[in-house]
Amino acid sequence: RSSTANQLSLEEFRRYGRQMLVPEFGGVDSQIALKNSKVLVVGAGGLGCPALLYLTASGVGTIGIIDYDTVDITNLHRQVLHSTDQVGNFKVDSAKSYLSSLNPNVNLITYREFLTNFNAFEVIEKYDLILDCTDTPMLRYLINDASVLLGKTIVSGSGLKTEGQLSVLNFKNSGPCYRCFYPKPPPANSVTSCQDGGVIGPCIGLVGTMMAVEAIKVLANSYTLENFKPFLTIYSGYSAVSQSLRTFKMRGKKLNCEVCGENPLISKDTIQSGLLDYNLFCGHPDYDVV
Amino acid sequence: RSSTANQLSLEEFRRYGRQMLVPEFGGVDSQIALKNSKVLVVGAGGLGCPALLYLTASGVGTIGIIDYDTVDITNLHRQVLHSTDQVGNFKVDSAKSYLSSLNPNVNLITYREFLTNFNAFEVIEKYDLILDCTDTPMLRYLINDASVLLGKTIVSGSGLKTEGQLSVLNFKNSGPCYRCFYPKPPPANSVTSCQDGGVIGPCIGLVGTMMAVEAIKVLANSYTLENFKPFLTIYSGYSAVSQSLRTFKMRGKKLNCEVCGENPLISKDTIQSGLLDYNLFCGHPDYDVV
Amino acid sequence: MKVTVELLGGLHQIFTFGAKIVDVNVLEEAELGALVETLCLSLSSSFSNCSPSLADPVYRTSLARFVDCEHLQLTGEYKIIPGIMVLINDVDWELFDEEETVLHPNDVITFTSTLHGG
Amino acid sequence: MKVTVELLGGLHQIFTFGAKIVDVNVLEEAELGALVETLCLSLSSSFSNCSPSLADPVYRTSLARFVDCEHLQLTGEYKIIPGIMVLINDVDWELFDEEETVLHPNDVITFTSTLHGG
Ligand SMILES: [Zn+2]
Ligand SMILES: [Zn+2]
Repeated sequence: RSSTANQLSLEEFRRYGRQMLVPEFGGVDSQIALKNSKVLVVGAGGLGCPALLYLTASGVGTIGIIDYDTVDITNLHRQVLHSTDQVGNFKVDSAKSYLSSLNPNVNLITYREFLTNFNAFEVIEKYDLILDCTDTPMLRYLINDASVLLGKTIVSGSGLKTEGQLSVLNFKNSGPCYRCFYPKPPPANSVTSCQDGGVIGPCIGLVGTMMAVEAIKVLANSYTLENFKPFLTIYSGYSAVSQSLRTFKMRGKKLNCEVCGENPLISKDTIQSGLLDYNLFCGHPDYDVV
Repeated sequence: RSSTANQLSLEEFRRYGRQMLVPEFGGVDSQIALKNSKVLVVGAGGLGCPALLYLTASGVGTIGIIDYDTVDITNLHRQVLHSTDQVGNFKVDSAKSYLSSLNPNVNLITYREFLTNFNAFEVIEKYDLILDCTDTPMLRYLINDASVLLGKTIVSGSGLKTEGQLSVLNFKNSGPCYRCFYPKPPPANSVTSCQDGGVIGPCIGLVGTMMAVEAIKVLANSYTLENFKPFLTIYSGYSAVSQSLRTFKMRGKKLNCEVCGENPLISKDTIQSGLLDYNLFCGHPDYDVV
Repeated sequence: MKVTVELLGGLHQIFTFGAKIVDVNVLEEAELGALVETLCLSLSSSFSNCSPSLADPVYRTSLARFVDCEHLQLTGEYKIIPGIMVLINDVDWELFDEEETVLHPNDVITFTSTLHGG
Repeated sequence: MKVTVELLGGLHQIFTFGAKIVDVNVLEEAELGALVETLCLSLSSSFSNCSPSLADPVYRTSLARFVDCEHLQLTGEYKIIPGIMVLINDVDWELFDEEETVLHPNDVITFTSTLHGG
C-alpha cells in the first residue's frame, strides 16, 4: 500500500506491467481503476477459487469474500485455493491465507457468514461489483435482488458436470437481471448440486476463470452502456471435438420484472423484513442455507 | 500412498468422488487410470500454473515439472501458483511447495533444468502425456520431436494478450504432430512473447485450465483412436460479446512430415548429437533458451 | 421440414434419443409449441409403445424436467418449465414470440436448463 | 461475390480496416490466393495513395507479418508465411487445395497467426 489511489508504485508497475501492455485492457488508467475497485465474491468454492486467484493477482484493490462453509476433503479436487491442511478450516480463512501472500497489495475482507436477507444489503453496498459464485437458486435470487436495489453489476457463473454458464447481470443498472432471465424459480426437484451431480474440476474452474475475465472487463470499463449486449454464454467441456463456448443474444431488462422493472414488488423492506422468504420461493422450505 | 495402484483408498474415494460421479469421466476405472498416469508439464508459467493446480487436484499419480526459470515479480499477475514470497526461487520449487500440500497423494518430480536436445529424451520417456506450456517455437519443436519419437501424446497450449490456442498433438502416435501443423517455423520477427506483447492473467489461465481438461480426457480414455479428430481451438477473451472458443477441423498426419511421416529426417540421433539446432532452425541463433 | 434441436445443461438425458443434437421433422410453418409437443411425445415412446399416463411416476418425473405436468394435465398444453432457456438460432425466444414463434427450415432450437452448481 | 474474412491472433492489426471481421468482394470463382492478394493491396493503401515499394521498411515489416516478402519480390506471388493457419468455413485449407481453393459466396475465411506465449 505504498502508493496513493490515483497512481501506481514502482512495484505495481512491475507487477502489473504485462497486463497493462495489452491494448484491450486499457493501460495505466485501467490498472488504477482496478486498484480503486471493490469486488465481492460470494462463495469460495469451485467458481470462487479461480476467480479469487486471478482477481487478486490482477490487482483489484479490495476483495471481499463471504462464505460460511469449511473446507471438506470432497471439495479438494476442484477448489484449488484450499490445500489439504486447510480441511476443517473456514474457506474464507483458507482463501485469505493464500491470497494475501499471492498479492499483499490487495485489501482482503472476509465474512465468515451466510449471506442472508438480513446482512445482504450491509455487505453488498460496500462493493462495486458482485461475483455470484454460489450454488443454489435461493442465493442467486437474493444476491440479484439486493444487488439490483443497490445498483451493483453482477458477474454470474454456474456449472455442473462438464458444463457451465456465464452472464453479466444488471449491467450498470441498465442490463437485464437474474429475475429478467428467470422470473420464476425452477421446480425444486429439477435443481442438481455439484454434490449430487458431480463436476470436473477444471470445467468449473474454467467458468470461474471466465468470471475473472468478465470482472476485469467491467472494472476496466471495456464494457460500456453503448457496447454492452445482454448475453448468456454456455461452456461445454466435453463437446464432440475439444471444448466449446456458445454465446446467446438475450432479452433486455423486462418492464414487468419484479425487482428491476417499472413497478417493482421487491424492495429492501420486503427482503430485510423477511417477508420475501427465498427458501419458500425456491420451494426448499427445509433447505440449508448455502 | 495408502493404496495400491489398482484400487483407491477410502480417502481417495472421498477426495475424487465428485468427479467420478460425472458420466463423461468414466467412474472408478478412470480415476485409477489417472492414478497410474505420469504427466510431464514443461513450463510452470501462465499456462503451467492452472494446468498443474487442476491436474494435481484431480489425482494424476505422477506429475513431472521442468522449468529453469525463477519467479519474477512480473510473473505474478498471471502465474497464480507462485506467491510473492517465492520471488527469486525456482518456479519448480515454488510449484512443488504448494502442490504437495494441495494433494499429498501425488508424486511430484521436479527438474530444475532447461529442456534441451541432450536431456529431452531422458526426461520425456518417463511420462505418458506431455503438456507443452512453454513460450518459444524452439521449445515447441523440441518437445514435439522428442515426444513423437518416444510415442507420447502432447497437449499443446499457447496464448498472448487476450487470445489463446489449444490442440492435442501426436494423439496415440496417430494424430498430426506440431510439425504436421507447422512444417516450417514462423519468421523469427513475427514471434511475440508474453513479455513483449503482454497478456491478461485469466485469459492465459483459461487456456491452461482447458489443457487440464484435455489431459484428463486423454488419460481417462475419453478420446479414443476411433473418436479423436484433429483440431485447433482458438480462444478469444475479448470477443464482440462475452468470450469465445472456435474449434477448427484440422489436417491429419502428413505423410511427408519430417518427424512423424513415412521417411522421417529427424531421429533421436540427429537431436541428441546436436545436428538439429533448434535455435538456428527457428532463426534465433543468439536466443536464450527458455 | 427439418429443424435441429440442441439439448444442453443435461436435458438430453431425459429423451429417448439421448443425443445432444438431433434433427426433428415438423410441419411447414409449425410454431415452437408444436416442436415441444413433438419432443415430449418422443420422450413418451421411451416408456412404452402406447402413450404412458401422467400417473406413471417414472414417466412424470422425467417429463417434469422439461414441461409443466400439472398444466399439461389441466389444459393439454406442453409448457416449458421455468429455468429452461429456449433459443432460436442463438437468440432468446423472448425476442421472438416464445411458444408462438413460427419455425423456418433448418432453424436451430436450443433448450438449456439453468445450472446452479458452483 | 462477398466472402467474410476473419483475422485472429493479432493479424487484424496489420490491415487498414483494423477489424477482426470484414466482408471482402472477390470475383466469382476466385481462388483463395486472389483473396490474399486483395487483402495485401488493402494493406498497402494504408501507407499511401499509390502502391508503396517493398523497399519501404515500415510497409515491408507490416506485410512480412502476413506474406513472404522475398518470394513476392522474386515472383510477384503473395504467399502466406509459415505460422499462419488458414481455414475455410472452419476447416483447415490443407483439406482443400490451399491457395488454389475456389471460393464460394459467403464463405468464411479465417487467418490466424500461431501464438507462442505461455
Ligand atoms: Zn430484472
Ligand atoms: Zn508430424
